[in-house]
Amino acid sequence: MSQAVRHLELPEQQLPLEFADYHESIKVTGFWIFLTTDLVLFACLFATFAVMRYDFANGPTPIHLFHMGPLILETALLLTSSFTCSLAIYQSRAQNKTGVLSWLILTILLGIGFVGTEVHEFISYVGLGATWHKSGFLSAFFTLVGTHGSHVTFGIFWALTLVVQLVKRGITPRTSRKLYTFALYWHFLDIVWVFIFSFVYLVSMTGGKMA
Amino acid sequence: MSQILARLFPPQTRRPDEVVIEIGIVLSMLFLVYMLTRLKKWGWLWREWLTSVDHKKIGIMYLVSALLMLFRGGVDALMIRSQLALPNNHLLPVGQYDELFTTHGTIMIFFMAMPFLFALFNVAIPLMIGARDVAFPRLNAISFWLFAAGAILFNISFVVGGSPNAGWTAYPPLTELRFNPGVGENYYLVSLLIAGIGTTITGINFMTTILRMRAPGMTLMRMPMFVWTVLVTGALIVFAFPPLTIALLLTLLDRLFGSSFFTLGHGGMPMQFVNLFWLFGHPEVYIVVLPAFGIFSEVVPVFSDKKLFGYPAMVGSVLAITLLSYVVWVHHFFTMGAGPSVNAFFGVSTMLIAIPTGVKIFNWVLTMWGGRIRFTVAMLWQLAFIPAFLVAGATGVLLATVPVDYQMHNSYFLIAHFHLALIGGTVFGVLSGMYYWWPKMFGFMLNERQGKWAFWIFVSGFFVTFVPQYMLGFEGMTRRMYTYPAGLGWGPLNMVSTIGAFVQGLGFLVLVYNVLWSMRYGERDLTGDPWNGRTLEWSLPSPAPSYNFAVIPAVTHRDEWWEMKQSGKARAYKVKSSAIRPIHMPKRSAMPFFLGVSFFVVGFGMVFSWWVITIIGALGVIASLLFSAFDYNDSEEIDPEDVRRSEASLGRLEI
Amino acid sequence: MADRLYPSHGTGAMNQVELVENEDSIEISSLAPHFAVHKFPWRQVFGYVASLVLTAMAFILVINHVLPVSALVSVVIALAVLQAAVQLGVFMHLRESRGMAWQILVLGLGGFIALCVVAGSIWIMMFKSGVA
Amino acid sequence: MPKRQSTRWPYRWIPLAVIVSSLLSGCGQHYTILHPAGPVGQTELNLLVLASIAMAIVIIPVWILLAVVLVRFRDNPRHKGTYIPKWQRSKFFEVMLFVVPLIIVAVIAVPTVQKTYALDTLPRQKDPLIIHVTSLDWKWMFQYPVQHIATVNYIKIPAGVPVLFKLTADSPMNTFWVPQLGGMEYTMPGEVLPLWLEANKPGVYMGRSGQFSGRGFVHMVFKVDAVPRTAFNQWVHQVKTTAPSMSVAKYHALAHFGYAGAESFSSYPAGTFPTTSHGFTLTGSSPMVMP
Ligand code: HEA
Ligand code: HEA
Ligand code: CUA
Ligand SMILES: [Cu+2]
Repeated sequence: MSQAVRHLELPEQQLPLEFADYHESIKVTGFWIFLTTDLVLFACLFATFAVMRYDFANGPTPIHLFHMGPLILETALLLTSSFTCSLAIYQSRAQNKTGVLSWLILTILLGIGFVGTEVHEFISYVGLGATWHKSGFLSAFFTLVGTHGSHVTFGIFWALTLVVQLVKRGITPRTSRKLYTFALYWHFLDIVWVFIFSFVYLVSMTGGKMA
Repeated sequence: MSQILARLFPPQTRRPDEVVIEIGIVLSMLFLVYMLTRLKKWGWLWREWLTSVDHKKIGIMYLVSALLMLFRGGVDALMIRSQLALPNNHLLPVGQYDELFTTHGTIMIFFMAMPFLFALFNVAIPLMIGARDVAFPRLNAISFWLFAAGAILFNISFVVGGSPNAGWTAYPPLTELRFNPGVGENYYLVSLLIAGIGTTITGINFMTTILRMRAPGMTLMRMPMFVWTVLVTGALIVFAFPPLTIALLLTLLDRLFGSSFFTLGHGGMPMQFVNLFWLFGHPEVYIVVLPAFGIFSEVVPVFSDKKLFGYPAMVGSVLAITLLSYVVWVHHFFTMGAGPSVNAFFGVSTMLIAIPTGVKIFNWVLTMWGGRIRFTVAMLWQLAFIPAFLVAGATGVLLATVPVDYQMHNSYFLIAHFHLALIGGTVFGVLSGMYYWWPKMFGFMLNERQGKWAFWIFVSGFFVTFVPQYMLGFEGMTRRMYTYPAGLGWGPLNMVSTIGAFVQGLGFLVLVYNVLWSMRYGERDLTGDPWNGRTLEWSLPSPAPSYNFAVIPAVTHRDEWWEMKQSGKARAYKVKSSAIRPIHMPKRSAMPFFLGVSFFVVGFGMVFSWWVITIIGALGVIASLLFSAFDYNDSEEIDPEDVRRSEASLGRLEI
Repeated sequence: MADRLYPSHGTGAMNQVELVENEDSIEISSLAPHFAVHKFPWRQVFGYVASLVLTAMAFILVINHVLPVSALVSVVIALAVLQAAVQLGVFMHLRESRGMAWQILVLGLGGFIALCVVAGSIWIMMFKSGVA
Repeated sequence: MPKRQSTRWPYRWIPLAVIVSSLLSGCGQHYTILHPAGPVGQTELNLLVLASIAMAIVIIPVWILLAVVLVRFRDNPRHKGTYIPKWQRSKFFEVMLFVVPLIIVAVIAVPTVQKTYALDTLPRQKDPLIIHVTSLDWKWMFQYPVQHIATVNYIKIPAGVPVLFKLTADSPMNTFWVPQLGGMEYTMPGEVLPLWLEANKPGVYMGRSGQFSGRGFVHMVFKVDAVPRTAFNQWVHQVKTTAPSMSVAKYHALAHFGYAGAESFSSYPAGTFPTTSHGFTLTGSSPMVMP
């Protein structure tokens, strides 16, 4: 740890709007820390799924249950929404309010599409008798994926409040900071999803025993 | 209707301590309401406290709650000890002992130790780093009210519905609905979940505050040691509470919504709860002890009139403890038999923690070496801590020795280990901190003479209580036994332990007397620096004005205030009038209080599965969140003239 | 400095405040912030394409079963980690901040703990005892 | 000030006095853990003694150092130490503070790892007796799979022969613990864990659960009767010929909440002990009725 104190490379006026206001910039730091708590939260759910992944208790197994169709659709929707969300931030840096709003609304729509597909998928499982009561494996599966899904749902409502605020107040240090933290959240959920489709779906579908 | 009443007040024999406490609580509530009404203080209460976002006031509210909970958990402990004083004792109705140790452990850890520490975080940290408040003042208030909601919910379980009774660790499948059909465990799960959210927010808040809001020039290596420990405690909280949240949440899902995580049937895996719980539980014990270490690192130099010895080593050891504490959790369940490689790994990693901890102990002693030690009450608590914690730590290392743990696990040896650590470390630490910062909080001193009486009585009772418990461990007495037969030789030692507990109780009463007496007759602290302090909080008047610093100081040294005094620059007492600018401060807000109430309602509904109530509460939560999303009017500006006036009235203004 | 806790909003108000050492100072040079500024959102497009490609690779590998299971699992995990790195670096502006980019440190610690949680749990729950 | 000096003595000596007297009284028969009756318990005790000595080497000097510091450097005109307010670093101390504890930790850690592995392997030269242990609410059921007999709340074992216990639960978790023979291990539903113990001399040893499992937890005690080999064989024969057999209904009754005395059974139904770690084929506990 060096004792030397260097200065920020950019003078304050050139900082992106989110960081221009000292206190608003602190909120970004706080939000990052919150995201890491969420990271550990998901890690615990992953761990639970990992240790319970063979506790079928005579219930259905992943090979019977999972299908590529909805999985590919969900993944595509979420990855694309991550992209549109990043474009909203790009437009906010360019001070383009309509740009921000349109990308943000597109993000919301993609998010709704994701949640809708997932709900549909869950309903079809329950229709097959795969309720979460049935086995430890199913409890862990529904809870992990469902927690992600409810995070996305929360994100959708959050984004809706942002739309209202942006329309009302335009792009200010405060609204742009809020948008920035929302984007962090959204991309973070994307990362979690990547691990879900890799660990929960793909690896289970190989039928192979993980180390 | 009668059905509802039957669920709220199931037929059960009441514990005598509950009856006394509940009557006491109801009476004091009525008295409080009466006084507030008579003195027309409702508005004051609402404006100055319930809606306050000032870290100093939030700290005081935490402190008051923690002292109340210490009393409550202490009374539980006295009941435990009374029941165990004699073999074959039947002082308590069957089954109530189980509730006692559960509520005792839970309350002491979550509703006494944690809030007591948060009280001191709030009171001291912003002042020590030269900030005007924490990073998120409103979230800070939310943390407090969520803690309060959780604590109240947990505490009403005695009157309404029944208490949890599966230990503070609440291992399933004992907590599964089938083995534990009452609402008691729901109370445990829901109240800890709610309080846990608040705690997580506190962790985020203080980490952010310390990372981003230090006064100019206060580099990392110039931060007071307490600030360092709070920073890493924040990190510990942030990463340790998610496992707890998940463990509790999944158990709650099992109980309320029929999932099969930790159940005996349906391929449930109770061991995973144990695993998750200790992923939290072990860091938790460092969460409660590291800030105490920080307090000692402030108290020792001040009362030895000497610089802290080995500051870089102190920082390094705190960081090492933090990292290590994430990779030792299995030592709480060696006997689950996860295999020799797992046990050997976690046994050795646990022992390694002794090294950085030892560095800290030696550094405190070396700080005193060559100093001029003043035996104030704050210092005495620290001095009692060292011998006690040495024993606690050494017996901890014995427990980390895997084959030894196979014999000592869940025995009274373990009980003695952790009480020596929790009381000798945490409780002595917070009491030391309380005496130390008391004048800064309230503007008057606690009487030293009475404080010393309280100290000596409590500490002697403490050793008399817990040292015999080590021996009980060697005699094979296990924890959580509501009674034991004669003839095993456990009687005499238990009797000694019980006597010690009552002596501790006496010490606590003297402490309460000390506080109440000093409120009336205590000496006022007019200097703001009664101990000849070393850090920035002592450069402020006691208590500090709402904005803390009229002008934020520029820091050039570790122990900045002491250096200022050394170089004769004590004029920092004086604030340059021209340097005062308008100050932006957060506005008080009713939202945190409202959110706390809403969470309480949600929780209460969940406990009884009365979903209408839960939904009503949830609407309150949503309303609060929406309100704050659209609330852009949350700060206000203090006029420089007002600041000048108030600084002048404190005699601190230099024209 | 006196008025820095809650400066009034809008960039206009900022110029009255001189940049003070503290909160924007960099003590740990590896945590110095970095900002990317471009005329066209190239980075975003790159990130999107990269994430699609990485995902497609994982799916194709699993559907075609070309690798033995243990290798397949490691590759899928490696792809997921890469994907996370792309999201963090490109979309989440990991290195942007005012003053030190503390989030890098915090996230690193969080990642370490997440790894301990998952790997540790799996290891512990294997119950590999030698006696039997 | 001298007065304060005198008041501090008791608090330093009380714990020490208590500890010393406890060490002396450690000879009493009640200190079961200090009187092992088998190789496992003996190994554990040896480690306990070794680690305690190592800890004493740490604790006692620090106590003395603390006492010396408090006497020499108290704020008192008569104190002996010189005042050095700015002394805050010392290479020597900083290295020593790290190295000495490291050595002590190593002294404990190495045998810990060794013994952890050692106690996880059965002594090879002897054939073990196998006993299946199931903790039920609130009693212990033991099954001898080779002899095909079962007992409740007591076991007989041959002295001098290692016994391999396989532990599981059809109830909330408990730990199986016979302090004089050796350490405890959890009994958990859905998992079968091995633990071996041996009594090297005949005698009656008390066993109990170390993990709280509800109301009747304190009654989860059992007797371990170690007898010579021939007496053991006789006992098996006697149980086989005279004791009743355990029916499925009886198993269900046992698995139900309640207490039981010592019982013996000449046989037991199949499926009452898990063959895999995925649970019983016959699950006992029926929905909760508190006794
Ligand atoms: C403040 C709380 C606190 C603290 C600080 C500690 C500190 C330690 N604890 Fe403790 N512990 C608890 C609270 C605490 N513990 C609680 C509450 C439980 C039980 C919970 C329950 O089951 O309900 C528990 C249980 C517990 C167990 C589980 C036992 C069991 O269930 O079977 C173990 C096992 O390893 C353990 C070990 C340790 C160790 C090695 C330390 C170390 O950190 C100690 C380090 C300190 C020193 C060693 C002394 C100073 C060092 C020197 C002077 C240097 C030289 C020393 C050496 C070279 C050794 N603890
Ligand atoms: C910080 C945490 C903390 C603190 C401070 C304490 C403080 C005390 N504890 Fe506790 N304890 C735990 C945490 C703590 N404990 C935990 C986590 C458990 C495990 C629970 C579990 O198994 O799940 C436990 C378990 C536990 C047990 C084991 C119970 C069992 O397993 O069967 C015992 C037994 O002696 C005990 C005793 C005491 C005593 C005597 C005190 C004393 O220090 C208390 C001091 C007393 C007072 C402060 C009293 C003040 C009140 C008065 C003076 C009022 C007088 C009024 C009347 C007489 C009506 N505790
Ligand atoms: Cu020592 Cu008998
Ligand atoms: Cu621990």
